Amino acid sequence: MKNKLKKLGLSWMTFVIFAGVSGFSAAAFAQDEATDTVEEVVEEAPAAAEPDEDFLELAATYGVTFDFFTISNLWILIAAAMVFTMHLGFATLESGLTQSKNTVNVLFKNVFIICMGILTYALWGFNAMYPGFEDPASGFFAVGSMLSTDAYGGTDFSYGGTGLCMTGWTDFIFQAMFAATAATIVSGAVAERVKLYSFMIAATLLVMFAYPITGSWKWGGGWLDNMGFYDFAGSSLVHGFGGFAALAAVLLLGARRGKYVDGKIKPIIGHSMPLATIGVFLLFFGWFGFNGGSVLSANPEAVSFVFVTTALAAAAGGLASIAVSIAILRKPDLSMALNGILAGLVGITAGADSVTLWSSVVIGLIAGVIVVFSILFFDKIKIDDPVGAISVHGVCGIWGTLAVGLPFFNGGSEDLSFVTQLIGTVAICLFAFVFSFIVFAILKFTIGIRVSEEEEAEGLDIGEHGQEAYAIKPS
Amino acid sequence: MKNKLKKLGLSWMTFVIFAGVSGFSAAAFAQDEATDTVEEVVEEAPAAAEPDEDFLELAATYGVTFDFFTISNLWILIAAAMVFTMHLGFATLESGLTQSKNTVNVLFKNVFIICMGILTYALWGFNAMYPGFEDPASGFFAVGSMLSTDAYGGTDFSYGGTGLCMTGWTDFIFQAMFAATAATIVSGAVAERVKLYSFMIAATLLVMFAYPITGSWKWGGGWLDNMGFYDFAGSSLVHGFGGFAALAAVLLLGARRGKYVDGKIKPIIGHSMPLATIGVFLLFFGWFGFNGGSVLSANPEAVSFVFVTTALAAAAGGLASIAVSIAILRKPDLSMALNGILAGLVGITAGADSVTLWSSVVIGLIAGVIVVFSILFFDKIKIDDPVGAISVHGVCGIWGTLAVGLPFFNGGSEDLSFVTQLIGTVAICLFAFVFSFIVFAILKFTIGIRVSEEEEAEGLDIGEHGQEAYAIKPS
Amino acid sequence: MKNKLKKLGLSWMTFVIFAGVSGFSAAAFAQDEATDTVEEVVEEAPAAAEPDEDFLELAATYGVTFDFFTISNLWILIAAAMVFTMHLGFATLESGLTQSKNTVNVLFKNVFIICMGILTYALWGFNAMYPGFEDPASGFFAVGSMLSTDAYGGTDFSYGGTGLCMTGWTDFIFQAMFAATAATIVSGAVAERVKLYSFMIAATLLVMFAYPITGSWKWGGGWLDNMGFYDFAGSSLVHGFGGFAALAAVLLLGARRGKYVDGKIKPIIGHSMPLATIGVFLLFFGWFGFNGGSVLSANPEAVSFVFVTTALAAAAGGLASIAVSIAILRKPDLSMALNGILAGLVGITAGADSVTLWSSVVIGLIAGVIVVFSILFFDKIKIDDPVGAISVHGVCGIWGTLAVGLPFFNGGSEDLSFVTQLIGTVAICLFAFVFSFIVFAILKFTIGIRVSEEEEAEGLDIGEHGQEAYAIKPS
Amino acid sequence: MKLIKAIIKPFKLEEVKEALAEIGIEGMTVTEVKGFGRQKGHTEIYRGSEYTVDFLPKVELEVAVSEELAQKTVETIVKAAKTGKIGDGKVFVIPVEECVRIRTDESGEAAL
Amino acid sequence: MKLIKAIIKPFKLEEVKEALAEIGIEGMTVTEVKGFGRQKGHTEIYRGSEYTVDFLPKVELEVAVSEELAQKTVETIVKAAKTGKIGDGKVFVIPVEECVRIRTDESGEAAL
Amino acid sequence: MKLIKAIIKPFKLEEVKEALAEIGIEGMTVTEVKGFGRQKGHTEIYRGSEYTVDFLPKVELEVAVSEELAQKTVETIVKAAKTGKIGDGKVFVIPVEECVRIRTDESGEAAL
Ligand SMILES: Nc1ncnc2c1ncn2[C@@H]1O[C@H](COP(=O)(O)OP(=O)(O)O)[C@@H](O)[C@H]1O
Ligand SMILES: Nc1ncnc2c1ncn2[C@@H]1O[C@H](COP(=O)(O)OP(=O)(O)O)[C@@H](O)[C@H]1O
Ligand SMILES: Nc1ncnc2c1ncn2[C@@H]1O[C@H](COP(=O)(O)OP(=O)(O)O)[C@@H](O)[C@H]1O
Repeated sequence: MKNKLKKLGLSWMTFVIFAGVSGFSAAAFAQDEATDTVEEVVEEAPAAAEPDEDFLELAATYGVTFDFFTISNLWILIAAAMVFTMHLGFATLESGLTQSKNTVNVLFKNVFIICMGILTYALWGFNAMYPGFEDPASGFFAVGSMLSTDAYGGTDFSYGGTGLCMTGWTDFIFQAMFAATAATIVSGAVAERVKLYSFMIAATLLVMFAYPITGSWKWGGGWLDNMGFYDFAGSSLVHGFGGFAALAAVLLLGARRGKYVDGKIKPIIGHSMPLATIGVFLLFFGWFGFNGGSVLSANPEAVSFVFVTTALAAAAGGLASIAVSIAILRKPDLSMALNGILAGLVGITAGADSVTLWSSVVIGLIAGVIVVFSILFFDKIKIDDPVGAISVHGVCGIWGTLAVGLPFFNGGSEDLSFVTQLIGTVAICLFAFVFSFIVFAILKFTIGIRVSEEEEAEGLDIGEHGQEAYAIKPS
Repeated sequence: MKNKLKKLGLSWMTFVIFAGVSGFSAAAFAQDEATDTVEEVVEEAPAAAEPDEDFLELAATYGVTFDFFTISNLWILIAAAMVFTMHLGFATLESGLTQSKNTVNVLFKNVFIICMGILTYALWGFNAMYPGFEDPASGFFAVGSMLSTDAYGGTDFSYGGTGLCMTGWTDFIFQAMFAATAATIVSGAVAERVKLYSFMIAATLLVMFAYPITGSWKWGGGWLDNMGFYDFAGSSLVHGFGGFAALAAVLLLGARRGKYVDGKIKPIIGHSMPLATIGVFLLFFGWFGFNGGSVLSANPEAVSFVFVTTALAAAAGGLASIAVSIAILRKPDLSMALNGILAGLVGITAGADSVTLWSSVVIGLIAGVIVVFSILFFDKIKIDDPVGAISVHGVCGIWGTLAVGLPFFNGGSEDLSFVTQLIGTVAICLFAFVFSFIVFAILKFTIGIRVSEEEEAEGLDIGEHGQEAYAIKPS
Repeated sequence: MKNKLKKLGLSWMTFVIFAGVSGFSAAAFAQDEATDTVEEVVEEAPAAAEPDEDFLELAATYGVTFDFFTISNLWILIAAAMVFTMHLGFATLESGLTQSKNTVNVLFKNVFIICMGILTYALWGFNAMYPGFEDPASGFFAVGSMLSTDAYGGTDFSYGGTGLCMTGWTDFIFQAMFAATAATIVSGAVAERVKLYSFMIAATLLVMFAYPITGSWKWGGGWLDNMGFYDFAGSSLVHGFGGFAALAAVLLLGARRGKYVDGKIKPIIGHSMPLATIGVFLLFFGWFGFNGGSVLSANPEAVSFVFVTTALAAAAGGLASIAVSIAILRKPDLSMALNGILAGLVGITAGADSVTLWSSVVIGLIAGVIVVFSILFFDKIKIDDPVGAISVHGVCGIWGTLAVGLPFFNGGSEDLSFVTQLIGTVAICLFAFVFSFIVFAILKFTIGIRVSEEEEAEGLDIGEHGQEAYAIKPS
Repeated sequence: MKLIKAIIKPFKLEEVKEALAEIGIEGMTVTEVKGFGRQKGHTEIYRGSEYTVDFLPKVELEVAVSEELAQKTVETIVKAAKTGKIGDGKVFVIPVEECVRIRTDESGEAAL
Repeated sequence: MKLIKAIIKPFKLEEVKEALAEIGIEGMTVTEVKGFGRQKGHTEIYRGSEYTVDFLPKVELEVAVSEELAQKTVETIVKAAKTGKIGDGKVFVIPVEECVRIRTDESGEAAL
Repeated sequence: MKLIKAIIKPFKLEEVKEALAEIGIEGMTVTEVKGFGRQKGHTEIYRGSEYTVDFLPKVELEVAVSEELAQKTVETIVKAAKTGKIGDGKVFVIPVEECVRIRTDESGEAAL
């Protein structure tokens, strides 16, 4: 920091401006009038700290909004760290709901995804997703490129302004944490049978190229944004995208052996409910950052409202799934309760800031009902999704996006239209589906996407990694 | 946000006021004097960002305290998310300290509690707990009601002011995260034998009705508050409440079969120490939000002091329990160390902001000693509490509340009185006990509160949920 | 708070100063000119909240930097809580990578370390580490002492100023969370064979006395700082220190029985990959607080840049280790991927704020490669480190510290010199090694540092604690 | 010598162990197993699909005893493990030709 | 009576169970075991060191049957568990001298 | 044929396995079990209440061998598993009437 200060040639004048900005000169007037008493007070109170140079420089840069900018920037960074914990949530949820012989494989994929996601987003995705389309109306695809800075630490301070309220670095890291989510969703749906390297290739292509494209349509100011499509934190852009990319993969991959035998569904039971539960609680926690951070500032009203709608929808989703599982499955099913919470969270993501208070509850309740029936439905048509990712993210992602367009939920806002919402969510999910289908199809006919029957039977942990998750080799 | 801005008819005048508030006009004076040099500087430094409309509106609303309000509001929201993780902490701690055949049941109860807690608190509890008693001296019970807003996003901005420093949404979500805790504490104590549906009913009544009542006595400005009772973050109001509600339930429920046989105590060993340890670390983490957030602003001195006392008491509690377990149990007992940390945390909760620095250590040490003897004591009198919830939350909750009233700890503050503390903690714990006793008694004589002997033997996972926590059905 | 306010005799004059500071008087001018319109606006917008007395006092104390101070202080507190979660990360990582018969022991050590670390740091370490050396050039060892305050809540508000931007409490708690890390690193390396009480003694001496000494050399303004040595968040001061203290312990302790038999390496496989993975994700999460908090303010550019370099290095480290494990070990090894992420994190810690953007990726990549070869190397020379702590923290700690001195990475900064970096890292690691060697040697020849052959065979859980981690006593 | 192999309900283990101790048997080996038998047909649901939980947790006890004690041992186990409900389990008696105590090399009944 | 002890690949359990059900066998006890046999030599690497994963997960089935059914049971298991690949496992037939159903005290073949 | 059933201390497994390999035995099945025997009486404390940890972790080895090898196998196991301390375990020899290799349908000693 020291060097930079010198380079900037911070002069006394900056101080004067700053002092003015913050009312120091005004304070001086006041002091003229009441010097004695002031000194009295100062004796008792600790001395007001001298502002240091770094601070002055920063404040001078941002002007009057400096503190608000700083708070907002900090919040988005913390939100990014919270979204990061969602990757641990996915890792534990997915490994909990699958068999112990595939646990290393599930964990490995999640570890890979977050590492790959951050790097490819820096190399290409971020700049592809926020391109600043010249003509938004025709903004379909942007070319990505590496993050760049002229010099050490350099990112344009004016990057955010008070509208965005964060530095470029903050914007990048927050968005990067989202980026890998799409691949993680796919990971769960294809678990227990997908070839590791094929998955790694497909996941990379999805995160690096496909996700930024649909992202740019809305968040990059592209054609959907131009059209009035609304998706606050990504019911469609993140979850619908992931869910439908997963659906394409599962269609090409087929069900796990032994899941559908002689026309009957034979459940393959997850090996650890504590792991699955840890996963969902962490996802719930991270979602406060996911939705709360998507406010893109620390605006007190907006952030707190988003926290409330997020929590209410999640709670409602959980309760609805519990109720439905008791009603139609005759037993309170923990795994359904967990999926219900996630359904509520996915459902509220599109409108967490714009639906009315109690709408968030209704959206969550409906999502919690939908998800149970959706899981039953996909199982009935023999689409094998070990963790329910297609239902939770795909189906409830669409539900959430559409709900924002319904006057009942959005309080009759004139800016939101059901038709536009429908166009947007269909476009995004379709693109994800087609892209994923093409990628997995190419992989299927080249290096293959499914492990051998034998490997599937013995488990991917030994097959792909030569490692067991729970070594019991006594020693 | 756009809509609202328009509705508010933000005029140029607001800008002027705002500019004044923040000293823009003063800055202008300064500029007159030194225009040239200023321009020089500006060339080098990035241009000061233009404040956008949203920001101006917000700042105009809050006036000079806008940034402090924003920081404080953000902190309480983050604290709420941290308190949320405590529910995961409870879920893992409780399932770790119980048998694997009841794990799904323990996890399910915790998932249910957080969902139910948030919703019922929105429906009734929050407004019952913060009623604004007309006559505090007679404030005993307030009527709850649904959270409400006139329109989208509407909560009165002036809700918090600089005293409370948060929006109504923030206040709600922070308090909602606390609310469910009482039920979670009960959950641990009644584990491995309580009927699921009976527990769900009792937990709902506790969280929805009972907890807000005692809460309002102090935090809602009721009779205890009026009397000078002090309970910073809830040693009594949250933990004592939960612990004594648990005691009533356990008395009616009886011990687990096989725990006390022929007058001898036969420990039923928890099935996973890693889960229990994860639980306690998460609770410790969440407690920084629990206590730190209870400052209700980002006041640097108060929040940082609370962090320090919280951490010191927890550490002291852990070390004390380790020492006691080595001394009297002859072995360093991990589960006692874990309980010791929690004991320290519960103990410091009432006075985290008001005891002296080293008092926090002493309070923690004593809590860590108390908890071991309390656990031994309850076992001796055959009150079977699988996770030690009554000792940790009930007994140490009382200890913490009383400690605040001792001059030795509070530095001789004139505002705090031991007798008042005693009255308060007894009133709260007694109310919780009686309410819980009545509810569980009614349930006992209607639908029953205990699973059949057979189900208890086979495990509640299969009995209540038809699900195993660790499926090993090989496939 | 009320009492204090009275004591401070907050007078009207304070208000005037404050008003001036914040430009209230300037606002008054503006109002004169446009009173009518203002009233109009005020009717529509909610009334600007009245600043309360607490706020005024605080603002008067800090002057113009109050809000920035508050944000920064809050950030460091949150960062401290995030660093706290790293202890859970270590606990789960270490227990996951060791055998189930030693799990209680591993967990217990981690629980003990955090409790002991916080308390000893309050008793001695903090004041020893930040001594304010009179003559920095000769600042080698400082005498510690208890944290102290004159009265309740008292810590000098001017403690931080805008340079440090936090209260003394905040400084303490943030540093305290770091302090225990050194011992935790040792814990992993000596796992599965070290005598519990000997470890507890050694860990206490390391954390209480040794760590603050090397810490003071740089962060306390001692001779290394004076020399221009740079270690942003502790690649050497925390990780190198821990890694080399671990090396000394392992040398004296010897390998686990059965690890090296007849000149061949027989891996002893960790018992739970999910636990290990949870550990690494939590460490990654906590590292955002570790590095991000080390900015010691909420400076938007610096904190966000540090988040980005931290994440990029971790991701690069993970991918590099995956690539290397595929290349030379023929299989994608999950445990190596996990170590790779940690290697990247340790590597970037010294220069997270001062290397160039893409340097962070290169530093992470190289760390991810180094760590695999280092683990192989230590195994080859029969230095048995169950979790790879020496390689991850020791070797990559040195790498990270040196990297900061290379012009290629630091963008040619004139303030950073490779030779100084080398001197610093060697001095720190050597001191840690020698101190640890002496302590463990004394223990070895007195009470012994290694459990009996029999106990090692049966497991330390039963031997040291009389407790099993996974009780399966059916009941 | 005989090896008595008993499959019992897990929560009965403690009682059986104590009953055996009373007749002087102090050694046994216990395995957690899954049992499949008449006690089945309880259909459960996992994520919406029905399945039969047919592998129920049981405990398998192996006790090696002398010829004379065999009958008594079987009776003791049966008595202690009985709940009268389906799924109580079975006891099998298997011939053992030789037995060695590893620690002492003792063999035959002395090794039990 | 015989105790048929079969060590099979875990994923074959369901098929074997169903095949046994078809020949009227409805009781069995299952244990998760680790098998060591010809199917080995697949060297793995843990943190850089080679080792042989020689203990592979297997499932051990214990089925007590009457003399008459023994042969048929063995054949049924062999048929259902076969993949033809190394590591398919073994079936052992062990004499059982007595059998008691704990619930009813029935003994002999009636207890099966 | 005989089935050699040995209950040993877990950390001895590797040595026993290697000793068996040396005498040409390459197949065995291993189960994690809990043993109860003379090696008991070590009272532990859980949350303040005393209890006897009487079920200690052991490993059960099942090795099917030909008549001739039986004696040798027992001796080898006993030798390799011995620590001389209490709790070393037992070896039982149980008659096996038939043995089939699932993969090949081979039976008798050829199947071992
Ligand atoms: N033929 C058999 N061979 C081996 N084990 C059996 C057999 N039949 C039953 N078992 C074991 O005995 C347990 C109880 O048997 P089950 O038929 O359910 O009830 P019951 O013992 O009351 O007849 C089963 O779970 C299984 O472990
Ligand atoms: N002699 C033996 N005694 C006991 N179990 C054996 C024996 N030989 C093999 N097994 C068990 O059978 C399983 C399969 O044997 P293996 O030799 O690998 O292949 P295959 O059955 O095709 O000959 C082993 O994993 C082991 O559990
Ligand atoms: N009668 C028995 N039947 C079956 N297993 C036994 C018997 N006696 C001992 N065992 C097994 O052998 C193990 C060791 O026996 P123990 O009596 O503790 O020591 P030792 O082998 O030195 O006599 C026990 O833990 C148990 O698993």
